[in-house]
Amino acid sequence: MKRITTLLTGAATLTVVALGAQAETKVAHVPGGPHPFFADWEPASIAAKEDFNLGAADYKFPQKWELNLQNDLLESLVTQGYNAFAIHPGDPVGSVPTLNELVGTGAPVIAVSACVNDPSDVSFCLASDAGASAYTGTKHLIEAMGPGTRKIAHFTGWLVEPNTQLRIDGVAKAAAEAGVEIVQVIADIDAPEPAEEKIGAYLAAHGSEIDGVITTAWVPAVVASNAMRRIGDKRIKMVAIDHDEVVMNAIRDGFVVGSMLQNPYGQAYVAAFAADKLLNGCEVSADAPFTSHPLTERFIDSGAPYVDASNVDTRADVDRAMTEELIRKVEADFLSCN
Amino acid sequence: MARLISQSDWATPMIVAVSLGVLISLFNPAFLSTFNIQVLLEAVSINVLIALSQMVIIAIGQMNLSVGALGGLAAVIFAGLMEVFGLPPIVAGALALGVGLAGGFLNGLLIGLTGISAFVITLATLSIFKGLNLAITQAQPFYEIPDAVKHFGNATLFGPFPIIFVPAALIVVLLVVFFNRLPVGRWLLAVGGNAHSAELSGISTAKTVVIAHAISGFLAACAGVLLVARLQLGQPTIGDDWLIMSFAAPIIGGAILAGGHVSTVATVFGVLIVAQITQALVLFHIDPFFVQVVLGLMILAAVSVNQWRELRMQRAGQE
Amino acid sequence: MSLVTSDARKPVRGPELMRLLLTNEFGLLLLIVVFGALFYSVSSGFLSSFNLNSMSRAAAINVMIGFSMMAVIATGGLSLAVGAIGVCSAMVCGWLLQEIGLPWPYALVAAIATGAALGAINGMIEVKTRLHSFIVTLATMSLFFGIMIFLTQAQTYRGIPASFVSFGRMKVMGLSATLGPTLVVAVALIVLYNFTRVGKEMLAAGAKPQAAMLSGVRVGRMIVLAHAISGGLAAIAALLLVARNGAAIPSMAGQQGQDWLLIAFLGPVLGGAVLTGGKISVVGAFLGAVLVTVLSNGLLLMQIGDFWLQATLGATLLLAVLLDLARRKFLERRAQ
Amino acid sequence: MSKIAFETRSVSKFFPGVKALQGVSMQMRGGSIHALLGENGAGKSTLIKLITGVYRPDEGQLFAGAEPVNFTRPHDAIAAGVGVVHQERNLIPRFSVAENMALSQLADRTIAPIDYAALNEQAEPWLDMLGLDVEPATQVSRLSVAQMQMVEIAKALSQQTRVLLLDEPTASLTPMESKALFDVLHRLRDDGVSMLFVSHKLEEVKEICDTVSVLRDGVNAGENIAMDNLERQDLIRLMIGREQNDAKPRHGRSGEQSVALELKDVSTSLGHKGINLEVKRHEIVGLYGLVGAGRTELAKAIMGAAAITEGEVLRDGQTVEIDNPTDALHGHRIGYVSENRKDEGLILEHSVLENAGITIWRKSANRLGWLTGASVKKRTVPFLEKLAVKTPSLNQTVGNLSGGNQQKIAMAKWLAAGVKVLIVDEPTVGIDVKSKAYLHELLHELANDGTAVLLITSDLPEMISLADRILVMDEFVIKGDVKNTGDYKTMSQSVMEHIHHTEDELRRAKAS
Repeated sequence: MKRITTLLTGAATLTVVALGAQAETKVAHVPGGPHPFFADWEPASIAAKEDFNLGAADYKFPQKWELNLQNDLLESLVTQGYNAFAIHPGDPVGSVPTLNELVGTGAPVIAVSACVNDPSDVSFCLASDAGASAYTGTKHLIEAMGPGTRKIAHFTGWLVEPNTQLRIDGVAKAAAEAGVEIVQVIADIDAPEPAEEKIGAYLAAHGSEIDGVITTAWVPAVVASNAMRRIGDKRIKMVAIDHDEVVMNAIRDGFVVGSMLQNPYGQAYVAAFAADKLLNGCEVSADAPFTSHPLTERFIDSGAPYVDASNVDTRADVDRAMTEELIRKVEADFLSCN
Repeated sequence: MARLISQSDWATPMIVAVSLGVLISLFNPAFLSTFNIQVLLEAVSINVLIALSQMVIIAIGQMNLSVGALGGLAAVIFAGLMEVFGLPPIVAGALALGVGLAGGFLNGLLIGLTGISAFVITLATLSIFKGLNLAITQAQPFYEIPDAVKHFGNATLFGPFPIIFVPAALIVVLLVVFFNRLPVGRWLLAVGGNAHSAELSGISTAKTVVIAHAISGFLAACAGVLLVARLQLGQPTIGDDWLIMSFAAPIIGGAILAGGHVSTVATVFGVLIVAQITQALVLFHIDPFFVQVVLGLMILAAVSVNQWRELRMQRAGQE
Repeated sequence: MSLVTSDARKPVRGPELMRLLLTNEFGLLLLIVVFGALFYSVSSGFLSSFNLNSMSRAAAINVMIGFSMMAVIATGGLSLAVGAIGVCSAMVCGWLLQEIGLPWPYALVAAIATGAALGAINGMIEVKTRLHSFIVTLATMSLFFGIMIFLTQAQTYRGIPASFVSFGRMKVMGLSATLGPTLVVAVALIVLYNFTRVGKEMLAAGAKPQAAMLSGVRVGRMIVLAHAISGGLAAIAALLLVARNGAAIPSMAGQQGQDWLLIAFLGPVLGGAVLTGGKISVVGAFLGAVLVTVLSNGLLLMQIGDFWLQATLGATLLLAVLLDLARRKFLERRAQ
Repeated sequence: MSKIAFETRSVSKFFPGVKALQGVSMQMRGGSIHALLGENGAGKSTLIKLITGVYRPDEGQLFAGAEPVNFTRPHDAIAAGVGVVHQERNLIPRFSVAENMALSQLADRTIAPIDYAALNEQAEPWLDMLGLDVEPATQVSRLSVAQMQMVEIAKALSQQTRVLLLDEPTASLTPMESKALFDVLHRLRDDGVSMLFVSHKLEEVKEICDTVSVLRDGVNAGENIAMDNLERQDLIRLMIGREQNDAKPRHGRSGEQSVALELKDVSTSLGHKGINLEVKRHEIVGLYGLVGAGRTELAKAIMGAAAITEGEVLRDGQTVEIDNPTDALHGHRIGYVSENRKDEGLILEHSVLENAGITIWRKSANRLGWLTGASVKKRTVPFLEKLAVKTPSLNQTVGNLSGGNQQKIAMAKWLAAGVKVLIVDEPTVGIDVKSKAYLHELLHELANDGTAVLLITSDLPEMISLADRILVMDEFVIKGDVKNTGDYKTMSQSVMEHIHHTEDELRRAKAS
């Protein structure tokens, strides 16, 4: 831990020396690929440019969800003159060398909405804890199902994505604690066609045997919400993830109990703020109160607010309050500026 | 009758598909539940269009890599026109199908006029179509799908028959007629079987190629539009995963990649085989980490049975 | 008259030069230069040492992936499983390094052998069942990738020696050191297909299996061998990616390794390989992959609206192919 | 004399660097059969392509009757009543006989549904007329080569053809089938159809044609000459510009030689039963039979491409098991020149050197498998030169060469490999007179030098002029063994007796 902090401080210092305090900040927000989850990143980057008086804050995304494409894009952005990065890493390990390379050019890099594995040169990771969020979501589901012997199914994303494993573990942990049986995990369905086919087939054959559904990836949440609406009897309880309109509407209409949010807008906005600070003389505090995370020891939990029918319509307020709280916390506790 | 079955090119895929169904339902009677059949038919309805869209191109001995990109483009155009311009579904749908037709037409024109391999051309247009999709959607789904369209994509006609089964079945019937009865359909097979002699008989290869690609584009667009109705949203990722599926079903159905021989009915059974395998994996609680392995083995098994029978028939024919 | 040797040796400069200018390889080179100049004039960063390094590294991997597909195309088949085989081999390498603690040279050899073995399995299934390689590799793609995911539980191996990782970042004369293995493989393939019996027999088997068989070529063996070579090359490509990423990651080639497919076909096909087999060009495949890399890198730099990038890439690709066609038509007409 | 049905007046056609035709004139008259002769490369195919609208002439004019015509595409020619039976197969294998025949009708329509019953009905009379006993609904891929040829003729005739071009129509037909074809052609002539007949078999040309035009190097070497006044030698002189003698029948010296290849009671997985056969060194053994008699299949079984299920194969007196052609070539020095040049004999898209060298790569490579062009050339060029292969360079794609040159290359690769037993399957199909004579001489020479040759051919004159003994095969069984006396009449009689005999048996068997 100490070694890492030293390294990090060194990198940050280098940055300052190399570029001087006058450098105009050009932040690039780079997601792993095109995905509706990042819809709020673009307005967030525009707002950040205004609010923090940045030289540029642009949302740039790889044309496909492919690690190599993201790496190519990041390298190209350096060539284009960007000097600060807020990145959703395509892979927690595979992205590290490229991110280190970016740091090597003097640019601060913040992992946003997903973390990279230690050791790495990124300043810190700003995200919701995927495992914890899945755990809490499952808790909410268990609560909604009420007492008795209960069985649930878990629909999740690509197995090759490491967060998937964290989520599977999180769900399993919550279920084990409450004595709930997970009868089926269906994975590799974070694309509309396979999700539709497999979720449909599963509910058709085994729908009567389960009491609850937890989804921990965007597309399965959307497809399963539609399926719940279609079944219509609201017997099976479901907790979703993220803020797709379909999911929100299903919550409003009572087909879905609630959803675990990740506040992508706030994450991107705050990351731009921190990156600018880091480029212009600030460092990550030596005694920053990082929380623990399976991947990294420099993790800032952006929270995983839970929405249900009661607060679904005021979701924007929830997000805004959280963003403000987060920015205050980052500035006060995690950055030290001279 | 027995002779008819044993000699027609769709017999083996049919036998495989039916026995697979029987096998699955023996182990899990829920497979034959109304709801499950409905889900199966929904999956088949759309996948059939994807597979046929590729099959039309296989018929002329080419490949169309842009099937998914074009279908996806049509899908988001359909959804986008309804959400952004508030067009009625019929108009939006017609325009989306028109885009598919035009995109396919463009493919065909480029291939027919330049003589560059279809593989290269459709690879390039794949990028163009997908790029247009991203440019239109900015990677965000369109959500405002009218209820009528949602209903169309999710309701059943009677029993387990979903409404979207109707257009799929209609297209299958049309294609069967097209390839077996219409001169223009025979052009495709003639060009695929022996382009030189087709040309000598006065069939224009370039024209045939354009027609085939236009049809392919149209079918891909149909699949895209139906998928929007079924998913109830215009996902920009629609079509990304179609390619492999689009080839697998026609080939399981016995289509020859070199061209000149395709069977619409066999392709339908090919789709059914793949859909049943996918369903079985879910039904039997296969460990998610093991799903891929089983899928690979089952595809191999399904085609091996087909191959084995074909070889036997060949041998029998020789004696 | 028996022409045989006399005409061939006549020093006819004009037609010789013309033939060279008409080659596909020359066309690709020309396109690379033209587009390179265009990109440089728009963004001087294009030839900056940072960009040259990242571009050459991407090219090294893309070329290798293309070679892997080309080896199978030579026999008239195709392999959808190149990505899956590559990832499996990389994971074997990662496992041997991290869990077994094998010295890295052994791990590399083992990984390449794994790739070759998996490729050979494809070849053997194809020969034994007489199924089209498309369908065989469609199934084995799922199979190999599935077994890998099952065994590794999708975990990443990051115990990669520092020397190996630093190789991924090393620069030689401004270009990435990863081009080294790619160039070595390219030379080896040129030798294989032009100066060895096995290479020639593979091409003959691909062009006309029946004729090759009756001329004493063991067609089945050649098909298995071609798949094995393809698997080995896929493994090398994956190892280059491991060096770049500093870890063996199951998702490095996307779901079932499908992310590799387009680039795998693009290089050889642009390079003039005939998909029905028997005709390939190593240099062409190399230049084809480089052209694609240059185009995608250059377009990124031109800062075309993000959302239009892919469409522009496709259109540029189309333009490149059409320009090449026009060039050849023009030269042919002049030659008359 | 009857009216002119079709005429080419001083037509020329140029390709980049090549004058394919220059100032060629020819008149075809109604109710007559006009022969078009010339060596391969003389311009016959180009002329046919001009007449059928595939190419357009660069100079000169075509006339249908007295009308000048300009065909821009094949369809125009068909519409003007010009039909053609091309040398290469031009049928769609997966289509039925009737549909293939009606293909050009289908090209005119788009969406009016096809009435297959009507097509079948339409096809029936033409098939009957040719005496072709197949259902119109049969898929073409199920037919024999000869039947496909007849279907092509039926197809051309069915298109209201008044001018019919036949490019090597008998190349793959047996004498009996050819005979049947000639009857049909005579009947058509009596009906007033004008026909152009292209063939390398001069006996046929003499027998059936009324007039002849000869091309040599793209120009007229003879124009509309009446056949009556011409002898075979005259035709050859016109074609090649000098006299040429046919190969004389051999007088084998093989009596006392050792047996190089022997089959004892061999049965194969392809259906051969109890085959006994021996070929001595210095000997040419002919294997005669109709198309489909099982000759090619037997050759492939000997080569190891099909399994031998019973009996034994002896090579130089030793029992051997040949598992595959690699084994046959490298282990036992047996070679096979395929009848199917396009698919089995050569790799058309590869170069001359690659094709000629394929059998000796293994020999030429060093221990590391390294192979240089020079070492392959050293072993192949002498044979290519000996066979007088005409090619602009060794890197030329074989597919661009004439059929004769292709066949020479297919032969050269086995000579280069130095095989001791050579199976030659239909070596001269579709090959011009000069190349044919060359190949005949070569086979003689080979046998004289000690090679054991098994010759498969359907061309009886060729068989009689080459073979020492003739085995007759029918229905995958050897029916007779005839010593070649060299006399065509008696030989053809005794050979045919064996086959007719079996046909009678067959008929009796069916009747009972």
